[in-house]
Amino acid sequence: MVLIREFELKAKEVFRSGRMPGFIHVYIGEEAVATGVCGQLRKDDYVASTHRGHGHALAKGISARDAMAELMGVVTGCSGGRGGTMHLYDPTVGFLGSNGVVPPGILIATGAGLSAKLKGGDQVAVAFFGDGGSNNGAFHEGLNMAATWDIPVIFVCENNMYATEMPFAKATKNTNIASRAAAYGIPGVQVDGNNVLEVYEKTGEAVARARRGEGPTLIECLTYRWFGHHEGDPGVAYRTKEEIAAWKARDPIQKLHDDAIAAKLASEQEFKQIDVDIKGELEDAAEFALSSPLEKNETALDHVYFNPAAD
Amino acid sequence: MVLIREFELKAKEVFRSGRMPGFIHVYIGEEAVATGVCGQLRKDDYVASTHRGHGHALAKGISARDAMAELMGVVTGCSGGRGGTMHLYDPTVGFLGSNGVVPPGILIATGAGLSAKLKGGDQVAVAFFGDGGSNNGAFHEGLNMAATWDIPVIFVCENNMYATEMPFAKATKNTNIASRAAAYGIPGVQVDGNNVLEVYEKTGEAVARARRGEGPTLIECLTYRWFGHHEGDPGVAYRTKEEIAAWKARDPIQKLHDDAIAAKLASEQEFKQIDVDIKGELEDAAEFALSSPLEKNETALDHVYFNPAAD
Amino acid sequence: MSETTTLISSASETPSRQAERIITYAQAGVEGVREEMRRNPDIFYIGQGIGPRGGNFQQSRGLWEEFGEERVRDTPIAERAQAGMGVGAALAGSHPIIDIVFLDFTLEAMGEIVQQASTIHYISNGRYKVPMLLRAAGGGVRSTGPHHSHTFWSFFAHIPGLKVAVPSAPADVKGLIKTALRDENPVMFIEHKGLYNTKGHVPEEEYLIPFGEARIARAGKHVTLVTLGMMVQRSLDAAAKLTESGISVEVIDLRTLVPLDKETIFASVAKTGRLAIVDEAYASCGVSAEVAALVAGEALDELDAPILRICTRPTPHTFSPSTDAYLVPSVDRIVSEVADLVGKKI
Amino acid sequence: MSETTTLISSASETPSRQAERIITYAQAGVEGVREEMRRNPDIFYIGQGIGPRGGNFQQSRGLWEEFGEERVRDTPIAERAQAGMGVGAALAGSHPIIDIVFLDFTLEAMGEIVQQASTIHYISNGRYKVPMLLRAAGGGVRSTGPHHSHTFWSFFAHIPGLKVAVPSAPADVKGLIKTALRDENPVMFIEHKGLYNTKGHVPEEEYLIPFGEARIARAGKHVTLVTLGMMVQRSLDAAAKLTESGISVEVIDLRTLVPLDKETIFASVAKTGRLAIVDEAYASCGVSAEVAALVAGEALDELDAPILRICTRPTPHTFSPSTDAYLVPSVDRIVSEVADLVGKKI
Ligand SMILES: Cc1ncc(C[n+]2csc(CCOP(=O)(O)OP(=O)(O)O)c2C)c(N)n1
Ligand SMILES: Cc1ncc(C[n+]2csc(CCOP(=O)(O)OP(=O)(O)O)c2C)c(N)n1
Ligand SMILES: [Mg+2]
Ligand SMILES: [Mg+2]
Repeated sequence: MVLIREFELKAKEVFRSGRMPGFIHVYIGEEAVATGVCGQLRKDDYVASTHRGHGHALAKGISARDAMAELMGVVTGCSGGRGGTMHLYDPTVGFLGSNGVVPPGILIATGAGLSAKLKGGDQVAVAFFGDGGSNNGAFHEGLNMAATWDIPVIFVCENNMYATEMPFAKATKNTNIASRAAAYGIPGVQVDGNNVLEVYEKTGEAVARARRGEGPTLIECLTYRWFGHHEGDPGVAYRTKEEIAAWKARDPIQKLHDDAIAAKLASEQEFKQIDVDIKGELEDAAEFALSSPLEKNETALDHVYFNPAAD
Repeated sequence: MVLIREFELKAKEVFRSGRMPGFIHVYIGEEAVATGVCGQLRKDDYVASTHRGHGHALAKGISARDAMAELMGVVTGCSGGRGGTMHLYDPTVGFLGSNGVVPPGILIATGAGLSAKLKGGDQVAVAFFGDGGSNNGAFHEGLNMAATWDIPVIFVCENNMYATEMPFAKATKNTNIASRAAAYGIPGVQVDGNNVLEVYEKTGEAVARARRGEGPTLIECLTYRWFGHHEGDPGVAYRTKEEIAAWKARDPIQKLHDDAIAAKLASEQEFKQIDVDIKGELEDAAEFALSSPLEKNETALDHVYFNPAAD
Repeated sequence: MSETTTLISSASETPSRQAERIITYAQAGVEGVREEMRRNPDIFYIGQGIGPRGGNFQQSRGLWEEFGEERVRDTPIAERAQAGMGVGAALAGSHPIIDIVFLDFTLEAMGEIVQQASTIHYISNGRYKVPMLLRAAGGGVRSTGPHHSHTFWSFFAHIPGLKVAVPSAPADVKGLIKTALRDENPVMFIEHKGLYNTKGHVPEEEYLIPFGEARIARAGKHVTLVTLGMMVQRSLDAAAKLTESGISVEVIDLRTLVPLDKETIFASVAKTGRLAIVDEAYASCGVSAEVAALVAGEALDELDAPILRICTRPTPHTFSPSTDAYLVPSVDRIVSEVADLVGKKI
Repeated sequence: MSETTTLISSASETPSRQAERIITYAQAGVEGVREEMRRNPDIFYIGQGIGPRGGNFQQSRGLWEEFGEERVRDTPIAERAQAGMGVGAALAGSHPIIDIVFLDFTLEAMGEIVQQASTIHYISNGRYKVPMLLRAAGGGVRSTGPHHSHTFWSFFAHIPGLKVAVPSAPADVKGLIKTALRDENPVMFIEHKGLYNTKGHVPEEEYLIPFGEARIARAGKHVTLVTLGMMVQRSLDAAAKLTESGISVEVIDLRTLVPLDKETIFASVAKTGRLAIVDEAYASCGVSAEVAALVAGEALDELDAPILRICTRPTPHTFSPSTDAYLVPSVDRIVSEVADLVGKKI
């Protein structure tokens, strides 16, 4: 979680310095979801992600260097700089890509789960998507298909109550997304998306079900993005200061810290060390990304088609 | 109902004689749905229909002549012969078209309902669609939109248990379509689609709600098509003889007949007279259609664009 | 054809004040829509973030405030429903503006656009009409990347029953969007992400620009450059540079793809004998192919040189800022390829 | 280029027995898929009605029986999910065949095809590949009508990252679908509704036909007819009639649109000096425009006459059997327009 937080803070900093191309959607405030979910996954499990996907990528195992370089559009990025912030890919950790479109990750994860099932493996696939994505037709088609065929996939909805400036309550009449699982005859649970242990626990149950061949689960994680939809959106025109403050007070990282200290599972010293280590990792990642070269024109036409002779 | 039944029997007959172009999907066995639903509608209400739309068109007020001519692809058809069996249109009775695609009628009706609402009218719109259509993304997007905006539309699902040869139970895990209404926060009811009075009654409630501005209702009508998916499909490879026979025994027309006789609301004589009249009407319609001319090449390029100067 | 705008009404404003008014491409669109919404109560406007937010590109700024939540509505993320509902509303007598915001996401609604919107007037034998405006911004600006930079205007130009506008200048946006909103056919109105903040003179009074009249953005003698959208400015910049080498370039801004003003193209090619087409879209089966085919079919004898297409190179859209600039036609590339074309045959 | 098939393996069958084997276009497709499914366990097949029913057009007849419900699955009516799942499965190491049955309904899945399938290999910098076959039948047969007759193959040919095949003959279907299933890129395999029941000689042994090699279906001297799909036979029939008037026609069947075999076209035009393109799709921004633009760009000097496009007239597809025959290119129309073209300049 701290890695994700610090990654996003560093990304914001670089973005504001004017050196980062494109536009980024940061994940700050929602770190417990990616962390709790991916904590239950093996390296060979699959994740399909969203436009707000840095956290998912890091939690699934893409390094801060590879991710930061991709945000910078340089050749050392996990997608060689061709994807950028919304298109991180990494087959070595089962990361099927973040996505600029809302919400085809639902379908991609369902397909990956089907593939695992047909090949006789026991991998599971996870689709992340937002409250906004849950009103899209792909949600219906994907959940129905996965339910019908008992595909090993976990649908993780990050309900941060807004899709850009659109409050979820104005985008649907039934704001309880977990309850929609009933329409597909699958389990649906609503969890506190700012409580990493709760996310972890519920994901564990869903992963176990899926690995047993019992099909998909819909998990709705209630959470909040602290900042605007993307860098540049102050995020305050459509949300009250009180609402933002209340959610900041429910910081998922602080919560884990407090719980761990109270339960004597970790010391202040250990937390401090994590902070120091991660800040160092991020300094390194940013430097790596900022000093890497951009793609040359000579290779710009490569990889339009896979060509076994050339690859 | 008898009109629809006889229309379809006549259409089958003409089709089998080899004189009808295209391929038709007949509605026999499901007549109570269109009849019960459209019985609650005014002429200025809207209906958006399906590939199996002859019944809806007739029930909404397209004449047997206009419809049969359209099936024949002749200029006297309600779409001038350009639409054919899956594309009947008639603005004079609010018939927004049958459809070759599954199931955009859901969206079209929702849009018509929105238009009525914005114009301050009290018309309602009805979308017919099948069990197969209910698994498509348009179902989700349309129902969510209509629910959120309290659009005056009634979603009528004709659950005849099969989409082409695909049993509904193989296409979804939750075969209770009415129950899906909960996902959108709107009422959902399941009715006996072979009981015209029950369809009529439940539709009446939904229409009244919609006219009061209280938004959409999902009505699932359980019914059965007696014949194949389209003319040419014997309809028996994927359905048992027993199942077919059981549903034929639940003939919606016979049921209305028996109920009406039992309740002394109509006499055998009256029913016989209806039969005679309608058979006559259909003979006339078929003759009209078969003797009408096809479109000439000279007009084939007309109406690609609406041009107020020309129209 | 050299008169680019057809002024209707007017007379009240003094010409000098008009000439002063410089606004952005985005503002010009708002103004056109606002005038038409005031005029026609059947017009309503739906899309994602086009309400209080004023649109991703400020393309609807102020409409929600003026016309209210009923006529200007934010929708859930459901492009297919937006388009399908647009068709239904149009059939029921409204004139919807469906803002898909990004051209890229019209892909989610292709079924409704191609199967329903484009066909119903014809297949109902003229009994129904489908007055609707589909608005969306195409093209890339620096690193909009793989999913937000598409330029497939040719998809819509391929399908009869749709009209297609791709304006390049603020004044054209206003005049064309007003025409589009008086046209009772489905119109694809494709603006450009990279142009919304560009500025230009836009008359304050009401005026309409007819569909099907290309604009001669610059007159010239040696070579005709047919172009559209963001490539118009690049073509003009290239033309200015080419003048330095003594090459006189005529630049034609197509403005609408359906209907397409082929007469203006033919007349220009008759004069110059050379044709290049500059398009941000891919060459294969693109608008550049169509223009080339029309000339090769109907004005072949006018050509003194092969037809040149300068288009985005055939790769998916990239995020990489370096190669992005290489893939999309640049001023330098236009200059060098056109100079080659002219040099070859001059 | 005159050798149209590349035979690999073989040798076991006697040529005479092979020559006897006449099967349908649909059967040839089944045979190709069957051979590849036996060979590659990663291939699975999903679509609507492609299981026990064997496909609307019998295009999958027998596969469900042989490979079982796991590898050959009927899906709900959810084209978008089919395509999107195909992408996910391909990324996870499977090689899905996604049968959309009607080309028309690929419209529902355009987002997944254009945004996901076509881009991922490139934008992941080659780290992922997307081996998937999208199968669909295009075109019209008598009164398939407005929603079941589409021919927008140009949409896919416009988008880099997709390969596109449009076979016209049974032997080509088998050889091309096998090549498509060994190609680890997304391939749009567009058959034709009107051809499934046509018959032809199809070798029993295994063979592959490479993508990017057009087939000279008939050699000729005076005019080149470039065509594809159902129009190949009509062009051949027209060519036979034109011979009676002393006009010798070369007919080129493109077979694949991406890659496109422009060399074969150029060589033919160099010989004949005249080019006509016959396409069941609309002309505007269609494949006919692309072929014309390529020739006008790279082989202009070979042309002795304007390039002629004979395409479906620009109206939505109609149900009307009379005008349908008028709108879609007929043998008579091809004959008369080609005769005009040759007459004009001979
Ligand atoms: C098909 C499609 N439509 C619209 C968009 C533009 N868009 C990008 S993110 C977004 C909001 C997404 O909201 P949500 O799913 O709740 O995710 P969040 O941003 O809250 O994490 C929108 C509308 C898109 N990317 N794709
Ligand atoms: C988008 C789309 N996909 C596939 C089809 C082919 N198709 C036509 S009818 C049909 C089955 C429809 O089943 P259902 O909705 O249950 O209606 P029913 O035929 O049972 O009345 C299918 C798959 C289509 N017309 N449109
Ligand atoms: Mg959200
Ligand atoms: Mg059904």
